[in-house]
Amino acid sequence: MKIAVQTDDFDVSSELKALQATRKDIGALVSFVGLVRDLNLGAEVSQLTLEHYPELTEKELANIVTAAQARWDLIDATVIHRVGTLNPTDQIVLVVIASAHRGDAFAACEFVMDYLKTEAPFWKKEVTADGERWVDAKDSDDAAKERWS
Amino acid sequence: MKIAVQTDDFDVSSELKALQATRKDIGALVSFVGLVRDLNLGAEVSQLTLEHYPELTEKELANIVTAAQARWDLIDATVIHRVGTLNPTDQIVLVVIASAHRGDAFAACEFVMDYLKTEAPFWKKEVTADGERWVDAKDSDDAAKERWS
Amino acid sequence: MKITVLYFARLKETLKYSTEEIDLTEFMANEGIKVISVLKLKAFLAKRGDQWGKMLMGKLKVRAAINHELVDDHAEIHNGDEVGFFPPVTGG
Amino acid sequence: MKITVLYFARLKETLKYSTEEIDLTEFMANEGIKVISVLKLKAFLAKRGDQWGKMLMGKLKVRAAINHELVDDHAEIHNGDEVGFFPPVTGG
Repeated sequence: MKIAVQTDDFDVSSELKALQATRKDIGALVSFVGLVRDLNLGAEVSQLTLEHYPELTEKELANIVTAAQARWDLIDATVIHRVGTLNPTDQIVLVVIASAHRGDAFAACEFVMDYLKTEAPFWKKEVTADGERWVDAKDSDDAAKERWS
Repeated sequence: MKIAVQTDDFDVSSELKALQATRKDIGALVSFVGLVRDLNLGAEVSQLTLEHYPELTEKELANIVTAAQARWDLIDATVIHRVGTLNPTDQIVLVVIASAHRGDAFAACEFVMDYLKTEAPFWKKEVTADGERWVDAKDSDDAAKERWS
Repeated sequence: MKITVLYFARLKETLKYSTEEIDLTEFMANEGIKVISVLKLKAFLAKRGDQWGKMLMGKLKVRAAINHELVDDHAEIHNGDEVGFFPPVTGG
Repeated sequence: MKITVLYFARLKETLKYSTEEIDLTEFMANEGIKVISVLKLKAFLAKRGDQWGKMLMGKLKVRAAINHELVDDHAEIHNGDEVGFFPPVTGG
């Protein structure tokens, strides 16, 4: 399992290759990449700042992946989340799940994202033409998480 | 929409960047990469040959993506499937779905893979210690497709 | 009526044909039919002998395409069509 | 009993605190309590004034962690603990 919280960007291909390096039994790699959109709730977003709770973040991300591993048959996983200042089209988050079969990998990747969205201590602040604003948590994210319980 | 059937390998990061090149409203990129496993049905696989029905393949892949676009709110999609001779750990197939939100991207990517597995005219032949054998279609793939109907 | 028939994967290997031109005029006259379905074409080919019957009318669920469109057994074949026969797909 | 309290995101900005050391000895003696829960600590902080009450006991669903473990309002805080308060998360 690789968990990283970093300001640097990541390269998806490199992360996939790193996951594959030691295993020949991986049949499915499902990846999620979250990007900064130029529009949120009707306002143009020119910049985004991501704050987090350093000691808690990586621990919580690892907890989420461990929960996914207990639930599905997974070979390995990578989670990278960026913090700091980001611009539209920048990559924010990467979740990769490696499994023998695609069903497990798809379910686990979506599970990790749904929990990351509602449990991992990151906060987004947007810069729009009207100034800065903290992004509000979405009920739809809570609903997405509830599907798994 | 990009659909390609090719002998060459593909680079996931390059394909993600190509999808993103013209759009700033993509919030979610869900990717599936299928790999050659070194073991199938209890036998070690040393090599795999992928045959296809050239005129039909790209058309059928495009039909599947079009069906996904009709069903979910998608921004763009890429499907690349390799043919020819492959070895364990080689990449076989890539499906990338770009959407504003992750729910649509996850569902559409899994839908495209489930249909690709059961509708797109590709056939695998494995080389094992016991010789060559055509891979049999799996009932579990039919079941996976049936979930969407 | 002349058509082109293509065989793929296990079918191609077992039947030792990848493509052939078939003139169905005589067969259709003998059968007294003006149109021919995919199923009827399979039956025609199956009469060629053991492997043909086994491959096209056996337990292998052979699928067909006409002019690069997936079709079922009831689809009609017309003069000049390309018909492809293949076993269940195993890509991805 | 001394603890460290951390505030994040909207809380940090509104309360103008990112971290503080708090001695709860007197408060706990006055209240006649030997253990203090997260909820009790929130109530203690809320008494500091308008923004504090609004942020910690208002409609914002403030979450808490003790020593980097997510906890609910009933969790007990012990001497030397680090307590983090933060609004609903919005990462990913």
